[in-house]
Amino acid sequence: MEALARSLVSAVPAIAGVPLWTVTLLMMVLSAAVLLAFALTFGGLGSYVLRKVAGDIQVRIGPNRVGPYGLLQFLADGAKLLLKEDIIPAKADRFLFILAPYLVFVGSFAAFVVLPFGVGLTASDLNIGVYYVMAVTSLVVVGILMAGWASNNKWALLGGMRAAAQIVSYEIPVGMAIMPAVLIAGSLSLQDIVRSQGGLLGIFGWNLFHNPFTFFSFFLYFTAAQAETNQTPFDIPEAESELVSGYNVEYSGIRYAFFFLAEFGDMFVVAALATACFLGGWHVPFFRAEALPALWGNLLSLAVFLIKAFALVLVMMWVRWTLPRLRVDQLMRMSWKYLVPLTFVNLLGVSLWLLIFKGKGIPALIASLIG
Amino acid sequence: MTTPAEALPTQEMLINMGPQHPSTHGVLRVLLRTDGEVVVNAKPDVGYLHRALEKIGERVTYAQFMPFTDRLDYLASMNCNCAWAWAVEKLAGIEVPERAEYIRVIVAELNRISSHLIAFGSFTADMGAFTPFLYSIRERERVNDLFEEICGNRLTYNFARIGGVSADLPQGFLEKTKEFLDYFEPKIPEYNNLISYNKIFLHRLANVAVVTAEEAVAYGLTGPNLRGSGVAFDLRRDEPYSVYPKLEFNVCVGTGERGQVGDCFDRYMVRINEMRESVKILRQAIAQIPEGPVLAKVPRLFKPPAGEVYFRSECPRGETGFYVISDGTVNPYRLKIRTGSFVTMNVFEKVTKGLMIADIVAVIGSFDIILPEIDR
Amino acid sequence: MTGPADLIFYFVAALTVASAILVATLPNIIYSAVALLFSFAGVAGLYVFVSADFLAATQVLVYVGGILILILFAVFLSNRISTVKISNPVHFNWQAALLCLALFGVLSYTAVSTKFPVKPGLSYQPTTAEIGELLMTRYLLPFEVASVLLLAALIGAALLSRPEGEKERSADMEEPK
Amino acid sequence: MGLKQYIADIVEAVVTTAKGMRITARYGVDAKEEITQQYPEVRREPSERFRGFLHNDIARCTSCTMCVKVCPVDCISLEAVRGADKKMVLASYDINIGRCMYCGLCVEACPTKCLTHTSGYEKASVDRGELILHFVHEDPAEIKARVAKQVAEAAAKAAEAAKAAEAAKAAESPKMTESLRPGKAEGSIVPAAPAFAAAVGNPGGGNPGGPKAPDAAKEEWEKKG
Repeated sequence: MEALARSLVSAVPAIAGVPLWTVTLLMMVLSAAVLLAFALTFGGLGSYVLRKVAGDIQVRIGPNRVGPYGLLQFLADGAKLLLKEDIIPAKADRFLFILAPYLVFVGSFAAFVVLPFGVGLTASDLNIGVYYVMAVTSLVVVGILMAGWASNNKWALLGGMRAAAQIVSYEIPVGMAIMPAVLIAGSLSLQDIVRSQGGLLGIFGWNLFHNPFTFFSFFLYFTAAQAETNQTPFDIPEAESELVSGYNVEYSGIRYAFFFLAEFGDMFVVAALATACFLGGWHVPFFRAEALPALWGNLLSLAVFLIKAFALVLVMMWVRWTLPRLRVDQLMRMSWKYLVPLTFVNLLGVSLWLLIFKGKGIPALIASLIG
Repeated sequence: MTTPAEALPTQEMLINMGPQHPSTHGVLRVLLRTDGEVVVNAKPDVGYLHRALEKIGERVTYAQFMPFTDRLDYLASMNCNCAWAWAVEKLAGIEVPERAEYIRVIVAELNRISSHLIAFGSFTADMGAFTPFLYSIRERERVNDLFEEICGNRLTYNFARIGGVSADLPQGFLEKTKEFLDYFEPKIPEYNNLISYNKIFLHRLANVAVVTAEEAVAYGLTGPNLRGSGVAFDLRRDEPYSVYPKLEFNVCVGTGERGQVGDCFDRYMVRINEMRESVKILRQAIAQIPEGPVLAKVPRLFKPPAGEVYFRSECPRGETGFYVISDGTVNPYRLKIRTGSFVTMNVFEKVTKGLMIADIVAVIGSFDIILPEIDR
Repeated sequence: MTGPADLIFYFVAALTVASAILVATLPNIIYSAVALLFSFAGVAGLYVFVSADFLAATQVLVYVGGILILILFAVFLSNRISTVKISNPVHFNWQAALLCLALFGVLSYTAVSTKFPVKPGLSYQPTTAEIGELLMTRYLLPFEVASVLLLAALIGAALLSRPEGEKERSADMEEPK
Repeated sequence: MGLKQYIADIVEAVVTTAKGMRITARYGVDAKEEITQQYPEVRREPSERFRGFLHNDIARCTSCTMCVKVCPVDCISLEAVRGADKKMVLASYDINIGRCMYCGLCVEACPTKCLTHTSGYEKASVDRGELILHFVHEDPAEIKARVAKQVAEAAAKAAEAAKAAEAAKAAESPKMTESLRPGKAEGSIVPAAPAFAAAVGNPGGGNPGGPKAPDAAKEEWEKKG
């Protein structure tokens, strides 16, 4: 960010007199605002798409009253949530009750910072990108626990407990499943990981096709990450048919909207991480977006990245409207007995593969055989 | 030696599940004593929907009570209607035209399908899969269309009359029913593929809340809940009434397909299989139905002879029995209704010990209770 | 980049210290835990300032995502924990005060007397690779010992949390064959 | 749990999930499967036997009170007076559709088939009084007064005629001077009406809620139906 600010200052003579840090700060605020706008829009449109997908699958139509094809439904929902009475239960812990939604939202939103949206489109390309995402999403747990406890509602408390247990135990398989991509790229930076998947023709540079283990890694990651973000069929913290609505049962109005947005934000983060780590990120198949002029390259890669990520989000919705929910002990068992061992085996396999074949994937090996 | 767990006793948590809860299928209150997620004790508290139907029955005439049986089990009004009619006919010794009996069986079996569809759909919705619920509603709507054609209402049918049915079948009804059966039959394997044999679903149900055959009999369970425990008892076959003896069908029982006999999955599968059997019965009934009148001559001011009668019939939620005492006037002297769901609640506390909160939902769903029937 | 960076540093440091004080003094133990959250976050921020981004993320992941959750779990699951008298009774012990003072003296002395090596031009270099390499080579033994210790703790916890008299219940939850 | 079982479990989970997802995907993609009707714009035709709101064609009604007697929930209230020609004249005929359970017993009982189910089913209202359908739009008191007047006139006429006849017959039997009893015909036949009207919060049971509003509402639903 600072380097960018420096180049900007040197490029535009009009702002040469402004201190560098002011420009940096302004740019930080600006990129945060852009990301926030994206997250909010995604949350809104995501809810629309979710309902449309639900409608399609359930032989219904879905929202179609507000605006053309119901496209403005999310604005109506947003307005409704804003205008709704904000109810705080009389015996709730007011301070924590108010704090919790923000914490949850911050935890989910902070992950957007490192997502590689395009060739040069990253708010901050941290060199510990993947690790950072894992770290900040753990903030969500604290928020959820707080929400559950502060509501002074036993169902909410149960939901909070479930959420915490679930997120903590699924952090391990998520981390382990994403490791192969890190191993291949030799870096934790998401941009580096994406760049490592260039080369080779078309989609075969993707980590997904690097070797059999990474192929499975993708599915393991996708499963575990859905669980970590409380998506159906792992939505036991919300479980509307058991816990009514879990940790957010007492929330209303805009505070509820924060939970809601955080959920959709998480959805996108999961899809984006899977895209970046396994599906070639912003790489355009059969085309080198980096070679284009900066503006067009960025736009093209942004579009490709979003298409891939949205496709994954769609798959998540599809799963959501198909599967029943696991029970809490089965969920734990699935993590500890299935996902954790499998991801470890997978990691071992990838490591061995990289050791034996000197870091080359199957497509690269075939290519070297031919050429 | 005391283990740390004994030295530091944890306190159990009391949770109210209901009366307002999405998965209690109405206003059922279950008082849960839980140790974390594990339910130590689940005590059902019924009565929030009590409408004194039995007392109403003593106030109104025999014919007037018919609409109230709609409200007994609103998902299977036809069955309850017919059960009441059969009970009163047995009391008064009225001969019912055969065509009327066939019509009753047709609507009752159609209603059994639609009721089991709701049981299936709401159960899967309880399990977290919302989509099968809407599929089941889609099918049920077609049954409702048929019912609307035959009696004019979509939920509270009030179709049977003492001595027959209120109206003959409308033009083309049997063809439409056949059409529906052809449409519906392939949907059952689709449900099975969609969710019944889904691994998650199986894990949620298999071996959960096992009611053994002895327990089921001892607690007086009836209907699919009893058959789910492996007891092949079906009033349509074992205590035949109406034209059921002329129809061929199997009595579906729980087989312990994926766990022990009598678990939630068995009860669930019994309902799925019974829909198939109902289709079979319907096809036969449509083929056999004779021409003729549909209503016996019953005086408008109907006064059955003094006496008492108990009649029970196989409803989708178990045995629905009417115990009627007549003193020879236009009103019953005393009316007692036995319903399947109410009896099922007895065994609820026993089988839910040691389950988890999510299982309670599964148990309620697998018993397929309906609150108006419990509270009457 | 002196002015604003320093300002942010002082802000983060103040946040850390202030929340740490709150952790100790707040009457409600749950608020203490929340204050701890901010304290941890502040420490992570301080790590960022010394260019230890890996450590900062680890701080958040382990302390916020792990330790704090555990503390919250323990607090929430304990009976009547929010009653101040049970959770955070205020006792003044002169022994404790003495001990604290002594400790404070020692720490202050150490802080003042130690000559910290100050690198003039601190460059923000990624440290992750270096940490990884060191863990796998020079500090391999401590690393492995620590993991064995953790494994032992894990097994112990699993054993403890499984009382004997619950055979029936666990049989109930066995998977279907 | 052996390794074989372990792997079989995983495979089963994946396969069954894939099966389910194939089905949902098929419905998701196939737009023909959508069965939702856009209600206010698209309406399904109610069937011929549809039991909607009740309608009484009062021109044909004989005030026999069969419907009132047969109704299990007492939602029909009827007031009639005996007219001059010995036929019953309806003073008021109200059906509380907020109470009606659409069982259709009254329609079946109606001997002249003047009471029928319409196909109307839309009548949301913020006032419970509006849920009472009035089929006689005049003030019952007026009708009663008018009928009483007619009866009285008839009685007077009859009395005159009787007097004339008496005068003619006076020579033979002078003691028959008794007239008809006009007071008796005025009694209402249905005592239940005020009670239920009070229950729905419209004291008086008649028109104090404004005779216009229910009429307009009725016309509306009739138009819709």
